Amino acid sequence: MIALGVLILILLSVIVAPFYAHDIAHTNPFTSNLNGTTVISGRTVPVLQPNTQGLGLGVTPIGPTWDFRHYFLGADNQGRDVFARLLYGGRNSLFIGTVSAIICCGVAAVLGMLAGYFGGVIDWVLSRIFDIVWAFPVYLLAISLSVVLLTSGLNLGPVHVGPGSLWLPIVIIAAVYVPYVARPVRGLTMSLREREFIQAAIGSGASDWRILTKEVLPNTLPSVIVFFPLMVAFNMLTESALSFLSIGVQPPAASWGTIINDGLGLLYTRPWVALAPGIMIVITAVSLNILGDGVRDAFDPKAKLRGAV
Amino acid sequence: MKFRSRWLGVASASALVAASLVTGAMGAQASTPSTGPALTYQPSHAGGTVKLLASSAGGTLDPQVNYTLQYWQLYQATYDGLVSFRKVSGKASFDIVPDLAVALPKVTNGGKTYTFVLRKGIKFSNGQTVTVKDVQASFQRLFKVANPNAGSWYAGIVGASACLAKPATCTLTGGVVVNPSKNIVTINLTAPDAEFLDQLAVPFGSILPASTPGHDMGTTPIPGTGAYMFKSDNPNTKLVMVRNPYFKVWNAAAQPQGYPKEIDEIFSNTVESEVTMVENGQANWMFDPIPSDRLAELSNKYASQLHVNTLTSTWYIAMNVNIAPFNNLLAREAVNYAFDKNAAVKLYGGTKLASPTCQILPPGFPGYQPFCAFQKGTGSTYSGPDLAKAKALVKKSGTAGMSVGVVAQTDTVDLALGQYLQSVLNSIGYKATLKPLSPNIQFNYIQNTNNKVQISETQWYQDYPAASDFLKILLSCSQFHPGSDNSINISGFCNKSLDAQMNQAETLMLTNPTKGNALWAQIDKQIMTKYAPWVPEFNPKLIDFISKGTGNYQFSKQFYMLVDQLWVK
Amino acid sequence: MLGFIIRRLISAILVMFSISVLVFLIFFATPGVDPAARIAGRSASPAIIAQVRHAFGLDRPLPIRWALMMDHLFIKQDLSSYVNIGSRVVPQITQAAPVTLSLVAGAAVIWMVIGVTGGVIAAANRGKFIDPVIMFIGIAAVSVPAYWLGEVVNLITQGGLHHSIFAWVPPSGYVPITQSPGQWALHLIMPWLTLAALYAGIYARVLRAELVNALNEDYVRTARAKGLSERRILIRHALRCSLIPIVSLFGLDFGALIGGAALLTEVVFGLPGVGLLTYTSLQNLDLPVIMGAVMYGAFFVVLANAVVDIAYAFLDPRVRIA
Amino acid sequence: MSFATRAGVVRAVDGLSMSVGRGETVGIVGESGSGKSVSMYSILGLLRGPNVSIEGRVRFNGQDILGRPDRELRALRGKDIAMIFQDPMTALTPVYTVGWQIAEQIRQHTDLTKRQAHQRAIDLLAEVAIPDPSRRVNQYPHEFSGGMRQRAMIAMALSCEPSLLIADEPTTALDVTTQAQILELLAELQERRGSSIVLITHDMGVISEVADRVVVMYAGRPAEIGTRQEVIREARHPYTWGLLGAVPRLDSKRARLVTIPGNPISPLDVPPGCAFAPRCTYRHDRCSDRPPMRGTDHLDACWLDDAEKEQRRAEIEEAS
Repeated sequence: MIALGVLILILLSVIVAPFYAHDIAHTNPFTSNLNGTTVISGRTVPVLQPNTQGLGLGVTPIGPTWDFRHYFLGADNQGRDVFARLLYGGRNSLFIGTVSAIICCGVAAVLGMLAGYFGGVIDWVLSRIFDIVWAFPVYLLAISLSVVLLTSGLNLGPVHVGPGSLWLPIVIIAAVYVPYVARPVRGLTMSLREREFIQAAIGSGASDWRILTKEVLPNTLPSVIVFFPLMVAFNMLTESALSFLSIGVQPPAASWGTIINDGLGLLYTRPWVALAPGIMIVITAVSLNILGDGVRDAFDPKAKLRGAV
Repeated sequence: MKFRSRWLGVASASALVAASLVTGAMGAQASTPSTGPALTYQPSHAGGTVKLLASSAGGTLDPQVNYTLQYWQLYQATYDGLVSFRKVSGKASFDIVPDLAVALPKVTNGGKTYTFVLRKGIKFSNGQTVTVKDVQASFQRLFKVANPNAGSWYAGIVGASACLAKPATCTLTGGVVVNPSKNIVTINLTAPDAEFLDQLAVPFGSILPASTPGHDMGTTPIPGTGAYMFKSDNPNTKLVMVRNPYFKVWNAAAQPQGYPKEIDEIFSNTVESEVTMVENGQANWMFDPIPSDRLAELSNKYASQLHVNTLTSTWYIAMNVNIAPFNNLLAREAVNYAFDKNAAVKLYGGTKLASPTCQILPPGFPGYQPFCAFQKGTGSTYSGPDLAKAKALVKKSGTAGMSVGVVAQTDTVDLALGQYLQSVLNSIGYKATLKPLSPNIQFNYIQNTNNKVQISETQWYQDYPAASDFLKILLSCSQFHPGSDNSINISGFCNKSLDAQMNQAETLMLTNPTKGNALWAQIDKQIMTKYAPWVPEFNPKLIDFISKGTGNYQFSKQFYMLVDQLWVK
Repeated sequence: MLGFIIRRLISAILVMFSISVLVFLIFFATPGVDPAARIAGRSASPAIIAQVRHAFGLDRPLPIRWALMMDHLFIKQDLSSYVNIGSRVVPQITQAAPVTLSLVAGAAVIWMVIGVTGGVIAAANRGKFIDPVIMFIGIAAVSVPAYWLGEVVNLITQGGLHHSIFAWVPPSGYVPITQSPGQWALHLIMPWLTLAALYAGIYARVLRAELVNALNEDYVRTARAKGLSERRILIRHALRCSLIPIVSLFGLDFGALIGGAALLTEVVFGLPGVGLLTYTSLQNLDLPVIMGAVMYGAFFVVLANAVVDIAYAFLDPRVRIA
Repeated sequence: MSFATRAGVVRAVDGLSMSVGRGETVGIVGESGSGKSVSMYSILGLLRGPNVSIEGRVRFNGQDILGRPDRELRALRGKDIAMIFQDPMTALTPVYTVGWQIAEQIRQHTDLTKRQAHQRAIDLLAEVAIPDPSRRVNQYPHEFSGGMRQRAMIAMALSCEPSLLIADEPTTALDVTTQAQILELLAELQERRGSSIVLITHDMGVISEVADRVVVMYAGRPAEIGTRQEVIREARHPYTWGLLGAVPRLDSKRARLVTIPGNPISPLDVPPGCAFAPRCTYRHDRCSDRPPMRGTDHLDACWLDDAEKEQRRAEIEEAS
């Protein structure tokens, strides 16, 4: 319950991101603000502060003001308001996590059901594909795909996804986790197929399509639903890792992972830039995991999904 | 020359020296600056191990193949050519001095024949004596191992075309002629070349044992003649150099005695940890640029261990003048007006580390005449951006609303500049996206016209202080090769009349450097004000951070810090 | 048994073959990567580029190039990098592997000890205060991105506190165990803990669930009726049975980590292991190294699968017969 | 005793009072969920967890053992009081050999060495008529058939010569022939060793064969207690009648089994009065109060007066 509350709170806060940026902080978190200034206790100070000591090398963005009206968590090296970016970044992180989980669970359910229901060649081909994806450690596969697709973009027939698009990480993350969900669904479908009611439906001459949608789907759906919150958490963590390696969400768009990456160069001087998004990821993932446990208890106490992380 | 990536060009003697060489070639013997300054050796500081840090290895260890600053810095202590750059601090480091040759060569036959007398009694680190046969074999090997510049610099040697066609059987007959009894090497060129000695003084011109196999030796060390020799090379952990047991000083200006007993270059560190290790005295020096967030800390706490050196280099934005929107002059001018060079300086580390520039040639360069075309004010120094004007120009050009892809490298500073550029482009009415690529790829990627790069972040470090090194190499028609990864004229800028002026300036340099440089200055100004293919950003400086107690920091303009001269004792 | 091994072998070869083809195709479909031009160097003349192209077999049809690459990688073992010219792929991997092995083995010991202890304590105290506390810590550990945790560890140990309580923490990097076992461990302790956190969380949670299931089994009731102590029942009966799934999980995780999945930890702590090698080669689009590293990784994953199957047979007498 | 569950406190066993004499066999019978097993588990402290509370008194050899520290109970369990469980498939730890598991119990309660315990395990297996015991002793439970597993369980239970053996549905999971063999084995062993047996079952047929005295339980409460003769021949409680009717008898001429209407009630909603009332054909107004156990040796908890019980029973026998 607390977990759900926290999630809703995070969701609300990222929803109000534009309002916050526009009406409270008066900042555009996607535009560099290298020559910007802000007012702190009556004094106008530059957002990027030149070093005046020693040899005078280096320029450091201002640190946290702990004042919600401007630079609550300080600025990044482009002079942008970190807190505003944090809220916007949450939108992308949650969006990518959720949408890729939907795609992943959807695709996996379909493939798993097809493989489990039809068996034979279809099953063999799909299972081998799962094996291959499985033999690739998840992160390596995701990174390989990201590096390549970031260079070329993704062309799926008529659909072209540009290198900077959010859909790139979504598709990649969804794809790499498909076997993790598809395998259990396949197993479940195979055991369902042996059950009387399906055999009866087959015997009565119902079409495969009808059996799959009317009989198999309703019985596999609960276990897929059980996977869902955990999948969102995994996908969000994967997205953040890709973005951290700067092969996920592309600038100036932000996600929590990209902000951590931005903060890396400032780790020792302005640690909040990297700390804050990490804390947000942890809180969100913890809530999702707890929620996932709850959903599992409610739906299917025996289901087990293992972290591939 | 690229600083961080694998590309490195030749550093040449100053234009003046080059000119005098050619003059000398017309009959007289070249003046011999071999008696100039050299480092004096202080034996009390000898010993110890120097630990150098780098985030990654620099590639093959073969001096006739490797083209990185990272390893050229080490080759200065391990290999020798017939001639070499003077191993000292300061401007004199661009002088060419005799190395394995007794003296600078006699140039005859209208600048086409170079005659070297090889020193006697010098031994390779495997104990073999250096002979003229080794010299001849080394030149042949340049073609056998497909030296990157075999087809350009060394193509002028007689017999080179046959070698290029059939490298395996390269003999350079008539090109490199040796006389073992008199210890003389004669090199014949097909045409006079003012820069030939420079091309021999770089590591490509290293003399290696004749027995060295005719293929890239990779990580297998090849014996050399320097004060040190490579002992082992593991690209994932470290490279080890130890003293060459057969080394005796013959010309301290060319190959001085080194101090440390051993020099290690340790790889696979993160840049952050490199800083920490040097701070804590666990290593002596780091190769990689200091991350910007550590700069303030270092400059306040470790000021005495930082060495800031001026480099003649320009960081710039290359706009592709052949595809939309930057095939439109107004659009290019707009970006020049909009991009705030002062902001870019901040991203590089502040005004102490870089100064904004509006032109191609860096300050202090031959032919440098300050001017600033696109800015808020009117002076010859940069005063600030004019966003309103930029927006108006974009509107006028009819390119507003177009999509623009910015290609930058993934390292911190370049990426930050890329992000800023993207933000600027968006603010003047384009739809900009950013494509960060690994430093290893980006430089080739932006050169190849097949990749349709519209605008990119890049930089150029001088090969040698001659205006042609910037203007001709980066912006002449001959350097533009559509569809090739090796098309250094990234903007694809080609103007026949400017090309003619460049050729004229080059010829002038041989006879009247003052007039020649004046013409280069004019070309610099014309290219920027009339065509604006670039947005020049700033001229950076180089910082070396050495650990406490590391002594005798010497900065050669050619090879940068002289690693073998460091004191750790 | 022989049939089992042969079946395993065939499926492993099939998987690795597919991966090699996949990697090969992906990378040759990527624009902007002409290895010949990169190898030849700047301002290389067309003749030089052609020579390089021919020398590297880049002018042959793709299937032949694939076969050549496999030949150089597996049979001649002299495949070399396109970026670090002359640097051979196989030695690069064999040098990186001990680093990864050191990292993963150390972390595995830590996570097994913490995970198993945590899981056992939680299961033994289910319903009491300590159980949800351990489980929450477990969830938190699973939810922390490893790379971020690594950065936070760096911030703490290398930043402000480096000059006081964390002065003993060396800078990141790797010291071979053959060179100095003490320094080896000292350099790896933080990476170990960072990598172990996630898995300790997973294992504690999985083990607790298994143990709670086991403690409801009839054989536990039998053991109680025999008059055994709770401790003995938990350890010798419930844990012994629950460890079977844990061990199989461990095998798969260990295989994947050795195969390169510890990449983020290696990146953050600058450990020159297989993960870092793969990542750098991917960034450089250095196909030979990518190919070598991915093959290596896939090999360990496939191997781990096989080992787990065999280990199962040893651990679970029910499988041994069947 | 009661369980606290999410749905509220459950009284699993309520008001049970019984005794087992030396060498005697007491059968506890009832449908599943009637609290038969739970009552025995609670005696031995096998039910644990903070949600369980047990009230009452358990005396063994004159000593009160309920609520004793687990350590003391442990010394009792497996040594003086041993148990055999219903499902021999799952009641043995799958990853240890049968011999190991028997030896474990022996070593827990005696000072025998590993080797001696192992030998003892072989002897015990022989005693329960497992062929080739020296080979079988090193096999795993899954290599045993169901009946053999149950024999192994019995061997284990007997390993420390307990004075009380609690057999929890020992034959339910077995086929009829094996059932008979196991019961025979139990009877034989009891005769030989003179230990007392509590036999928990839902099968009146089993009871009628081996029990000296019988306790009939319903919804955690005793319904009827008496000697085998009394309960089987002169059953007084309508529930017992139902159970008896549910025994298929070959000698019976009746066409179909008399079954008890409805399902056993959930322990969660035991009515305030007579627990059996909702399913009872003879329920009347008094049944809204809880009936006490009435009688001297032959006890029962039913509000019907004796005459009426007699009459109803006769009617049922007539009908069958």
